[in-house]
Amino acid sequence: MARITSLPEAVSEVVQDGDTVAFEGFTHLIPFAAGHEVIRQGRRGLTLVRMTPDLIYDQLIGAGCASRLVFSWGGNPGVGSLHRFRDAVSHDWPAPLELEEHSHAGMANRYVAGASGLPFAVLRGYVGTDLPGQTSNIAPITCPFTGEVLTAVPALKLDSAVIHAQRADRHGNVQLWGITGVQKEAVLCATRSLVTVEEIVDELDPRPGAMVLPSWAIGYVAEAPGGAHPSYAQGYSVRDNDYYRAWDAIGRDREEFNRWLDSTIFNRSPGDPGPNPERGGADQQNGADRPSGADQQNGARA
Amino acid sequence: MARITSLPEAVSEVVQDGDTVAFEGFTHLIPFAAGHEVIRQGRRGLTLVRMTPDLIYDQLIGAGCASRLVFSWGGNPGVGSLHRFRDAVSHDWPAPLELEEHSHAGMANRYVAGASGLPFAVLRGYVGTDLPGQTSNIAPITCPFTGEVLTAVPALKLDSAVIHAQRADRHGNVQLWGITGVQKEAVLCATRSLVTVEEIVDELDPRPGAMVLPSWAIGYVAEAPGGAHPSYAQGYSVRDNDYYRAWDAIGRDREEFNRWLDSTIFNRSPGDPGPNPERGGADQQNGADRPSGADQQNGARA
Amino acid sequence: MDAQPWTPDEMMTVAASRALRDGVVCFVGIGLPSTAANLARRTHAPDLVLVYESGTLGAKPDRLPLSIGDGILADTADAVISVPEVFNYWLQPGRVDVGFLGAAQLDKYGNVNTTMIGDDYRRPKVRLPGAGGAPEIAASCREVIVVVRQSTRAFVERVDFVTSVGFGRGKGDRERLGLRGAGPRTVITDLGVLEPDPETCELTLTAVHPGVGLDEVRARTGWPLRVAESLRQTDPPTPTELAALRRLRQQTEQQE
Amino acid sequence: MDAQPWTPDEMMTVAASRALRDGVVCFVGIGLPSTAANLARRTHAPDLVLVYESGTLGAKPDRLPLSIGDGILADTADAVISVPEVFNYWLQPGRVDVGFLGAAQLDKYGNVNTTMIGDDYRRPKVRLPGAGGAPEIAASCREVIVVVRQSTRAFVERVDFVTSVGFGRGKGDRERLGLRGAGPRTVITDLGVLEPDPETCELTLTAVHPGVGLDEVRARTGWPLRVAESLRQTDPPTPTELAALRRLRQQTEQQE
Repeated sequence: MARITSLPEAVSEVVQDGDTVAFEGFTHLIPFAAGHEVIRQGRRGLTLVRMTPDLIYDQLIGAGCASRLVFSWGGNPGVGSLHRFRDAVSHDWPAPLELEEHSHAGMANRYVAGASGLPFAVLRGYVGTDLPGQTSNIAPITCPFTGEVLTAVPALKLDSAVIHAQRADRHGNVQLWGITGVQKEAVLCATRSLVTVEEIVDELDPRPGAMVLPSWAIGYVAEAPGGAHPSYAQGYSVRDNDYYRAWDAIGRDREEFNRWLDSTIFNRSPGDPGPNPERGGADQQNGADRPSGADQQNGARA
Repeated sequence: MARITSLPEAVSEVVQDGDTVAFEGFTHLIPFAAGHEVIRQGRRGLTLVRMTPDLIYDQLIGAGCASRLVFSWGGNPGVGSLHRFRDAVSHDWPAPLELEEHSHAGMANRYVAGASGLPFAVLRGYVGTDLPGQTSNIAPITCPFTGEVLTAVPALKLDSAVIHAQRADRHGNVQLWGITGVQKEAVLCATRSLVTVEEIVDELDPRPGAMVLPSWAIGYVAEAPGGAHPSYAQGYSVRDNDYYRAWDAIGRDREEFNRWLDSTIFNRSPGDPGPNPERGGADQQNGADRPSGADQQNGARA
Repeated sequence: MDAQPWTPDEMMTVAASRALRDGVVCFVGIGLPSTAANLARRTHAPDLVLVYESGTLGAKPDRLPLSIGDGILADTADAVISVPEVFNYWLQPGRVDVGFLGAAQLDKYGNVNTTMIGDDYRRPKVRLPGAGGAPEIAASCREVIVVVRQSTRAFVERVDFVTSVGFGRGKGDRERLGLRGAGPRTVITDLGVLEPDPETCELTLTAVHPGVGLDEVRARTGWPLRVAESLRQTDPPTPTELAALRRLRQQTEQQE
Repeated sequence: MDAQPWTPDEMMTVAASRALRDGVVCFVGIGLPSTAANLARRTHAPDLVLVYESGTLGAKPDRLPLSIGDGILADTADAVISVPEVFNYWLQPGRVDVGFLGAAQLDKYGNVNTTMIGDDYRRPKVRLPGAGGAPEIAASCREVIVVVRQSTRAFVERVDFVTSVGFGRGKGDRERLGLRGAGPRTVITDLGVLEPDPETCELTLTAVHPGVGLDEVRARTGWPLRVAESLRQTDPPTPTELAALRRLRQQTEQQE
């Protein structure tokens, strides 16, 4: 059964130094609040896994939490590049970042294999591209019935997975709807898992298009209203497009980025002695982490 | 785009002599009306595919439509055995029936592979059992990353698939809810497909737990109210348990079975010259095909 | 035995329900396993999680489902998923604690046959329904409970067809085959309870139900039955258990 | 060109939208492909089926989605499915007629690079976003349309990294690799249209947009460009097309 607790406590239990961890979300329901708490708690040496690493991964990478990235598309959707990611890849700043790169189809199937308790998945993919040359985690496999050669990728084995959802009930059953990406698979791939939710309710009334993750398949649930900001939570908030645009200038410059880290994640003034991982995240989840210029109107409950 | 037409026309277009065909449904939404129309039209030499062949397959086998069965569990759920199936296997009556036998997990994965356009699927299954000795369609496969040996099964390639659903709109988009089994996979495995529905509506309003199969993935849609009887269509009818129980006595005896065929499927009196495939099915779909003793109260719209 | 206010089948069902600890996740087949699991939910295990292979996770039916895909399972489940998902995401990775199996034949190493009786697969003496979910339930659940009425026809030295692997030909076979679950730790019959011997994995009688004699158990077993040194007697069904079981049956019949 | 009442990007978008026949199923990426596809739905192809990789089948947005996972896609779709399902059940088996790809680099055999610029993968000159859905879109869609602004930086003799296969090193390579779709049948730029030569599969200029000269196209191509004997001129955007495109953009900006 899932344990329901505070975000800082859940993050400290679920995400540990050196973990292979996925913060999943396909544009929708991205667990930003949990990612920020990971930065605040000073995690190091993470292998970050995700199909679509975006701003939260740029922030984790820039803050020095990550040493490796396993992914299929890394960008600021609708805006451009991730500059902290580029800086780490091209200039080892703030730390070298090793890459393992796949296609979406490959990553999606790696999640499926992990969720299924299989060591690998089979797909029609990668053939003729230069991707197999960059990793040993893409291999040919022959159909034992037809002799056809296809592609195998290994299952994702995650130490931890973090997702955001709309709601949980008091037993820790989680309900999410709208675009649900690979969130279920991410949780099922992981030894430890955390679901942050917009709210905890008495009963999960059925909704069209909703999936339910049962409590017994989840490690921790933490209430984090607005925890997907600047992404959105369908039925609760809309995407804060200004944040994504404003991030481009912040992410582009190391000093700008450090100022952003200090002021919005560590919540300290210049000259403050250093990170204070114990300072809780709960009071910072309601838009306090937005870059300057963000439209304060967004993120409101729809 | 799906073509919307009558049940007899749709069946004659979709299910052809010698087809490998699945009439899927996991206790719920079993396409009985379409199966009866197949008997009426006198199809021969079918390879019947299904995870849970039940009464409709017993009827198709007894009527001489099938020469092969690919399956994982064949019985009268909650009642006992399928006697027409047993008679065909043990005494070649009315014709020999070749068997290919799998586990549920194996069959489900064969559907998944077929729907995915892959030649095979991988699972942890069958190991140590006598099932691999009975078919060449179960083979070991080695993980190229870990060396672990798992089991492969070939994709199901269906000529035709028939399912029943609650509703379609006038474009041929199909909506089904409740227990949906492997119905989507069956349709996606097949070259030709038919979905019979309780009703055709102007708009498919979203419903909790509903899946939609888009019109462009379906061949034919035919309205067949009560077309799942004696199984049920959640939101429309309840299971006619008396029919299942009454079937035991009918299926047990060749002459009883033939009388049932004549009276309820071919709708002819003793001495009638023979099958009349042109006699439509529409007027026979509302409980006219029930065995004697069945409770006429069941099958009512909930 | 006739003097007892319960039937052997009721004793068997109650014993099976007791084998389910509260809070565990249980893969339930229709018939006696479903009855036992729903009885457990109504007595000592209100938080038992029922998974049916039709794709219902956490079903909470208020009567016995009439089939594995009864509408009441979907109506009361925490989640309804596709059949491929129930096998691939939930059963296969070992997320299910307890699997229930029935058997037409069971041998002394807990192997189960639900495929066919006879020595020629192509021309069976009795054709049975087949494997269903059983082979992978037997392989992947953390442990398996077999529930079967005891008779020399059912309890055989070696099954005619291995549909689901128990302990194969003895100790170490599951590990050699790479089967991950612990296998059939408990066989519950209308006469008593059998458990695998820790050294040999041979099924050994560890408990008899009230009023059942050892001779009767031996006479209804198709191999020379070993009996545990510390043979227990099953506690008789409590009035609460019996009442709950009968109410469940009654509610179910009224529904039909 | 400045005298024309449309921009080169508008011409490119209109040309891309025209390449989509009504009723086909189209796998749409965000940005220009999404604009072109939604323009087509508003003009000549109302029954175009839009599939977004976020798992929305048959989305009918009334403004341009701002990301591949915009809520409006889920709200207006015929079906919302998981990301594994969109790739496995819908793209991989060849159910999608047309796939759209963008490119940071495109070579004369239609191979696409969206991974990195430079000659050392570990130390790239420019790190790009990566593959996303492109490799399998390029492999599995019945045909592919590439939309890209023409420049010598983008149009190179050979891409630095093959993210998605066009025609490999020439005719027959797709078949040798077992790729099932027909590959990039159409490359639409801000200057004109390129199509593979039937004999060699080398991208050949088959149309120029109104007001564009051949010299300009050659100057903005990083290989010696072949020109079709029957070079066509693209029809200019109709007032209807332009109005629809601008309205779409405007609605989108108002939404933000």
